[in-house]
Amino acid sequence: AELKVGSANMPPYLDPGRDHSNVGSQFYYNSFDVLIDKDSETAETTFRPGLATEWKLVEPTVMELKLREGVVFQNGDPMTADDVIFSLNRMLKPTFKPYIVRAKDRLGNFDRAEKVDDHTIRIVAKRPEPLWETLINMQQLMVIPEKYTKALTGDPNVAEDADFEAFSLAPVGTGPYKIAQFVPGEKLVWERHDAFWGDKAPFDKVTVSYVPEMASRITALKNKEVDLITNVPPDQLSTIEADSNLKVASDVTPLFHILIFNTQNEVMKDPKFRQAISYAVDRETLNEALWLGKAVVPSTHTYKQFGELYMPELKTFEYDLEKAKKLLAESSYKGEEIRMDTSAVYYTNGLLAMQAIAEMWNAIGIKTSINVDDKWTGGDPTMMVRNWSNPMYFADPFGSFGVMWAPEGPSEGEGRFKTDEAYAKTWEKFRFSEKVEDRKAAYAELMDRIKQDPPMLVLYQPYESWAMQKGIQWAPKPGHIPYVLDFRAGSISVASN
Amino acid sequence: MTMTGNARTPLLSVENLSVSFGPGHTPLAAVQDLSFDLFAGETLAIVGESGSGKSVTALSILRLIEREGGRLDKGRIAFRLDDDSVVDLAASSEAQLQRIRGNSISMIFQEPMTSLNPVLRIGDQICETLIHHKQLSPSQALREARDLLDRVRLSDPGRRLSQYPHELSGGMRQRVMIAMTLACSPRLLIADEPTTALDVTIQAGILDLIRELQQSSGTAVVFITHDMGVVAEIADRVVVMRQGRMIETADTGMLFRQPRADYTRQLLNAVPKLGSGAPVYAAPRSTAGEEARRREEGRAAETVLEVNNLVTRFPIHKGMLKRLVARVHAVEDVSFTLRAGETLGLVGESGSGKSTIGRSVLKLVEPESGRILFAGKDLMPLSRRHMRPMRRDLQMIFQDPYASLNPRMSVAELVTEPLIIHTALNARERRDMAVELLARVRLPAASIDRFPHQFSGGQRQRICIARALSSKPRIIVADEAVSALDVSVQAEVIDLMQELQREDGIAYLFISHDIAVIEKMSHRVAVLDQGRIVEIGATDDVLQRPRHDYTRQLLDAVPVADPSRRRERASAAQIERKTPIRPVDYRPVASEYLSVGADHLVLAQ
Amino acid sequence: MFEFVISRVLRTCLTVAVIVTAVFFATRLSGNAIDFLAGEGLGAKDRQLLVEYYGLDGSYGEQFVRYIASLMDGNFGLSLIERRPVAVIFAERVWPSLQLLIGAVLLTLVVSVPAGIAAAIYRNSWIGNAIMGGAFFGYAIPNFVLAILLLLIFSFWLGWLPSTGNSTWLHFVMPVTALSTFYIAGMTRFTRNAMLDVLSQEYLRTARAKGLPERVVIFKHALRNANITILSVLGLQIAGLAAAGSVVIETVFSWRGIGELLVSAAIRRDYPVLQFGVLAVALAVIVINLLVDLAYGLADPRVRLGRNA
Amino acid sequence: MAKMSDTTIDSLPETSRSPLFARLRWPATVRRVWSGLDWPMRLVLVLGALLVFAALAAPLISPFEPNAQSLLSRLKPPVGFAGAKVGHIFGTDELGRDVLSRCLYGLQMTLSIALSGAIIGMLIGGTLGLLAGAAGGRADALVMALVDIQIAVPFTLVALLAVAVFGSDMQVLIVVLGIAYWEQYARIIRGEVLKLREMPFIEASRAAGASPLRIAFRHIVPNVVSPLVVMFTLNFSNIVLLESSLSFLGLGLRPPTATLGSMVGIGRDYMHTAPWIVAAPALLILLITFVVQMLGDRLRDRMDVRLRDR
Ligand SMILES: Nc1ncnc2c1ncn2[C@@H]1O[C@H](COP(=O)(O)OP(=O)(O)OP(=O)(O)O)[C@@H](O)[C@H]1O
Ligand SMILES: Nc1ncnc2c1ncn2[C@@H]1O[C@H](COP(=O)(O)OP(=O)(O)OP(=O)(O)O)[C@@H](O)[C@H]1O
Ligand SMILES: [Mg+2]
Ligand SMILES: [Mg+2]
Repeated sequence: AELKVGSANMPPYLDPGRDHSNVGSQFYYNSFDVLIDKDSETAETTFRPGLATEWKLVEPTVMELKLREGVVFQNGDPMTADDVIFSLNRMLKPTFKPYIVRAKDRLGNFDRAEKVDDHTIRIVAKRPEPLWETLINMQQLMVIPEKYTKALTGDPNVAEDADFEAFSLAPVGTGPYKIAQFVPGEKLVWERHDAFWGDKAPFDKVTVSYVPEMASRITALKNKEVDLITNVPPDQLSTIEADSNLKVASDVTPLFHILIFNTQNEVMKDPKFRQAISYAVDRETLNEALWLGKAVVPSTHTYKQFGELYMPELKTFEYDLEKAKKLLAESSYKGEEIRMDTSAVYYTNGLLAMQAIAEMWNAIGIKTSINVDDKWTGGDPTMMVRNWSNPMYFADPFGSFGVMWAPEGPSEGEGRFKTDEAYAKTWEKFRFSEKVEDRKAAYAELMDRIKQDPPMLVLYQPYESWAMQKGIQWAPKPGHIPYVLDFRAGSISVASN
Repeated sequence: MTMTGNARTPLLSVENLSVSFGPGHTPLAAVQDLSFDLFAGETLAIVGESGSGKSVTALSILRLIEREGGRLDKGRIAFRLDDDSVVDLAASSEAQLQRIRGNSISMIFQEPMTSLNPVLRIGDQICETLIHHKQLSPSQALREARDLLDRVRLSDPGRRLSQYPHELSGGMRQRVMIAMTLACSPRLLIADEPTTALDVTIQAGILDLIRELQQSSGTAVVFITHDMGVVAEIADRVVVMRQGRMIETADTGMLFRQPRADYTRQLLNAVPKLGSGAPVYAAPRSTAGEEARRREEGRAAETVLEVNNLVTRFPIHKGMLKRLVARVHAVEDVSFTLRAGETLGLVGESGSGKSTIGRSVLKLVEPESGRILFAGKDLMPLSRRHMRPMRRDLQMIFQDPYASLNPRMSVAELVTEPLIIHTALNARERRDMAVELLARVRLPAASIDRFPHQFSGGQRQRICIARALSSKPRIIVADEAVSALDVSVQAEVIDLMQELQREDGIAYLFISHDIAVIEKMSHRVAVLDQGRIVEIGATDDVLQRPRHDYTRQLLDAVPVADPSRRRERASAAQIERKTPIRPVDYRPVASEYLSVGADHLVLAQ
Repeated sequence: MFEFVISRVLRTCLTVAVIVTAVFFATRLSGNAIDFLAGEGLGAKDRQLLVEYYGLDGSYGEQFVRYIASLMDGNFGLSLIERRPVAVIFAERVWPSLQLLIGAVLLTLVVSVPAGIAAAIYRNSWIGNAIMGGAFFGYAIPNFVLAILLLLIFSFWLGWLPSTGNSTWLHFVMPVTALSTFYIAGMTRFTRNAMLDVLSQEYLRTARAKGLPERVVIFKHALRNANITILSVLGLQIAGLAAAGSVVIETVFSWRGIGELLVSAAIRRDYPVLQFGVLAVALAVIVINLLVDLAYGLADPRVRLGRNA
Repeated sequence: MAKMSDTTIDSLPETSRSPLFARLRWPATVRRVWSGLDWPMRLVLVLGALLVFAALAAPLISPFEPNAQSLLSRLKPPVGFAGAKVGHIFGTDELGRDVLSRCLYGLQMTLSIALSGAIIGMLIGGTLGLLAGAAGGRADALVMALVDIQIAVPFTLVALLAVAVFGSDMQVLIVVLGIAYWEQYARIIRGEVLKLREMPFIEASRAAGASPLRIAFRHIVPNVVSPLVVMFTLNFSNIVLLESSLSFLGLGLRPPTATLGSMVGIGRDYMHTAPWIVAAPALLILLITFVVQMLGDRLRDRMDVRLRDR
């Protein structure tokens, strides 16, 4: 059987290690495996064997993993411990610059991976790690073949930069689908990997083609040119629902649309001003108007998937017009124009929300201008407000808030967010405390700091929809990171009619 | 609609033809109630001034007038076909007409330059008639076309077939047109001013050709012209038209001897006739002060312009590197003088360098060498900027009055422009000046705020003259100043110019290809051939006692408006134009003149 | 002829050199590519690391020298985003674009020339008015509106035509129609005017006076002359199409062509792709113009002779 | 002044031309011009007048603020359809703004952008064309080289880069749209000037002693005005279309400011669900281009003497 997908996005390259975008994350799970897999059926975290069949801590800083036997890469090479070590160390001890800049936020605590024997490896951390499985489950640590990669260009025994570049155009993994054809920005064709170690893929072939225009995507679906399409904005759901041959699968995604504020900008410096503009955003109305009320408006930066660390009781972000006006009056704001940067189409309803928020701010006397530009301005000192997303890279506050807002993390690195020693201390507790309660308390403390001196405002968890032919059984799974198109056995089926 | 006829019946019989243009409620009648007959083998000339309906008549016969937006209001055009059946062309179907056009009736148009399709080969254009009407195969047609070109005495007919119109000269093109019309041996040939655009020598050739062909094939000809000389040369019978109506019709001889209608008489009188004598030169009276100044400067009192050994060449560049590949020797070693109040006529064929002399003298083109002394001052070394103040005294009138008036300027602006350039005037003075100038050329003062397109051709030329007069120049170069005008208007304008000359003592350099006009206007005349003056002297001397072969040839070719003096000509005069284009290394010889009389010089041959 | 070729080549080189230089500096002025391709959440040091890795370091002058040097080696560089040779990326896109272009040009010619001729001949009857009305309409509608409208009608509602891809001729119907409508409209009007111009020429009267049927008069005598002017405009239109015309259509119909590639490269500041693209398009346009000039020479004997003599 | 001959104002004595008098005579002139027009032309003029009026009067006749949102009544259909909201005759858009009001303001914006853009293009192209034609030589070669370049570079890219470098302000957009077609003006005007240069009246004025400046400004410029005007009208509608294409590509004015083009560009996503968002501005674009094209065509026919006489 063949499945045809019309996708709103198509990545320029496919390398699970290098990529941390919401675009690529759609595709890796079908072709690559991690050592420690996760049950994606539920939002709760249940780890299960992946390419490793068992794992244990041999020391607080060393985890030993037993590798599954008989795993074969899609190019026919058997998977060995060397491949795994190569895959892990390419991220843990990176030489390739695009890996270097991405690995340290998440994988900074891991020192190296070592081979113990042909079926056993060890991962060595720098200090005791509370999130072993969670981190090993990450997309960045998916396994790729060593020999194949090194031989792609130049010296077949050395991993040059060019090898990694070449790999990202012809990626090979151990997952149930092999990438038979990949034309960057155009299409991706999967074929079943017959030697896959687990349940065989349900389709002989899956073709994902890039259909950027929304109208065209819906038309292609309705016209039966494709079986499934991604990114159906809420406003279009009625069209799909009106057609008895089609259906929609939707869910809130573990990702926050947020606004980031430049705390270092002259105009934005006063925390009161930033509090004021946060209080002035009526997120419930945005939800009601733009998301049919189906998005989730959180009170703080937290997801159900966090398990014990899910803390909806925190009230970090609230709507209170009176407070907003009061704070604004007290703040240093003197009627300057607030530039609101947004990319044109990247986030569903992104531009609409930006315009609506601008109106809300205008209503309390703030001047705004909307700057539509695909250029990333997060590191630009003139940036004031920008929309962004905080995806859940892994199911822990560290995997979402943590990655972005760590001391010396990306936000601080860009100079729009400044932490002090106290913040760093709390952060340490949150990141490395062994006890969950300690981490929880530290996180609550961090959220309070965010509330007092907001560098951002969480808007909502978007309600994302996929549309498909009636006969297809597919839905986004709560256990995955955002946007994963999981076409593995058990995740999708076609009613034969 | 066919009727039977016999040999007595005319070939073509136009009865009560009326044609009009424009919308139904305000029609403009172009031809009214016109009737005439034409018998086989006869030549009928239709004459009349511009706009009198000659062309409309011609086009009506072929029923092409509807295409131009005209309407046949009434009338019959009976035409006798090969089988002696008679059809009324006015009531024929398009299909029927297509069988007749180009087959039984063909037509030659006025403009040889634009009447041939520029993107089709000559051969193709001739052949298509043959293929269409005679159902010849392409190769047969081509052979036939070759014979036709041979018949019209085109040199190298084989090669011509594969040439395009722009590769041929005007005379050659007109021959091609004639060859085309002859292709199917038509019973009727309509020629609408077939020679008006051509030089006299070429015209003579074409006329000979038509006559000869007519004699050999018995074709009847309708010959449209406004040149009474041509009529006298070629026509058996004449129809005179005016404002769409037939004024008179008669045998050619009768008409010239005893014109009945006043209008015909006027027309005949207005025709400048060669040999009627040149004007007499009288030095202008001049003010005492001027006289004194002249004496002081110690010059021959009356010479305002002296041109010595003037040479003007145009380089021809080719390619990216703009390599010089040849030169046009447009003016070659020309010398002459011009006195105040005198007119020097420059005559010659097209391309002989008349205009270039005029423009060189005014330094509108940069001469290569020579001296141009204006009132004793050499203009040659003056830069463009330094030349500008001199232009106050040196003005020019051009051939096409419409084109030489900026369509977006009012008459007041136009007329006073030269003055404005050289003096400062306020609006009031300017207006007064304009009114005064218009009065001098006899235009109503009311026309001051109008624009050029609101005038007739003759009026426009008056505006041009007024304009030239405005800065009170001492010399006016008149380049074909009357050539575009109808004979009667031409006569008026010439009178006006002469009158102004008498009043102001202006000297004219009068350029024309029409020898009769030159004779009427000039005190002295210079005959040009390929950039050189071949003969120069007092007008009567040169025209009545020509000494140079070329002058004689030229005079010979001029049609004389007197059928009794119709001459037997040596057939097929020279038709190909001589070219002044010479290779880069060409070294012209200096002009040497023989004096053959008082002030009468002839180029040594 | 030889000189003509040399001068054309020199002119082309000059034009291309100016374009390459201008595009190089204009793109750099418009922001550092890093901020478009990998910018989010990078500290200053990491950013610098990537800037170096992508070869975006050094002054613009240095970068330009590097760029020219690699151009001289025939190396057009790697796409910053896809990390593939830009020539390869273009090679993938050329054929689809060309198909669209050829389709549009053919459709334009096939529809607009007869329509223009008819509009000229019947200029005072309802036929002429109807044609010109249609031309006005086609000229006035934004092409993406037309494209989406077609998409809605023929794919979404009627389900007759496929909406994405380019595998069968059916796929061509809508994109080619949407792309050429504007040009058809323009050409129809232009052809009409050119024909009207020619129809008033005296040589047509000559042709009619020869008794040729109207068909021959129009199609042989008139059209051949009108062609000369039509050609000149056609050349400009093809050049325009090649240069930019199709982005919108390519986007709507998910047609992977040059236009879409260029615009997305510009939006994402994929300099090497952009530079190569502009170079390629400029050369294509120049070649098209050259071909049109040659065709012009063929169509008009006056030009032909003037040039070679 | 001259005698009274016909009824035109020009021929009346100066003294009788009081303002009141002029006002009284005005309608007569208008009526005379009007009666000389055929019905399609009248229709076009009426439509054009309506468009201009609607644009100018937008602040007066708009029922709502163009940017006033009403998030909870988004995408309401026009009056007469189920679910319509009172007052919103053309319905509401994706942020609950009144489509009619946005159309009116968008019309104003579009017309002013197109007008300014067309003027800029005309000034640049006209000047360069004039220069190239009149001066010839190097200047001509330079301008023609620029034309070559302009033709060879995809314009969307120029627009993109300009917007990227200078931001998507109205001024930037106007300039970008202005330079989009300068090369057409330049080519046409250059051709006209080359033709004019050969006209005898130019030589006549040189013979009269006119300086090059006088020839350029008194003789050449007035004569290229009519082709310029024709070009201008034809370009105007092209600019309207180009602006909408740029909006489609996300290069239009920054929101919330509406142009007709940006309304269509953004509204396209709602063609399935809320077609009125696109329909109203798209129809207006159609109308503008239609009116302007008709005017341009007529003007051209008028100015081509040969066509006029047939
Ligand atoms: N196509 C036309 N439309 C309107 N009026 C026309 C047209 N052709 C000719 N006329 C008018 O018909 C009248 C006769 O014109 P016609 O061309 O027959 O004059 P003509 O005697 O041939 O003059 P010429 O010697 O200048 O050729 C003129 O008043 C002219 O303006
Ligand atoms: N600007 C120019 N460049 C090149 N050749 C020229 C130029 N002007 C005139 N000539 C050539 O110089 C020669 C003389 O031309 P000129 O115009 O003086 O002749 P003309 O006697 O006035 O002819 P016509 O009776 O046709 O006006 C011709 O061969 C013409 O082609
Ligand atoms: Mg005539
Ligand atoms: Mg001359």
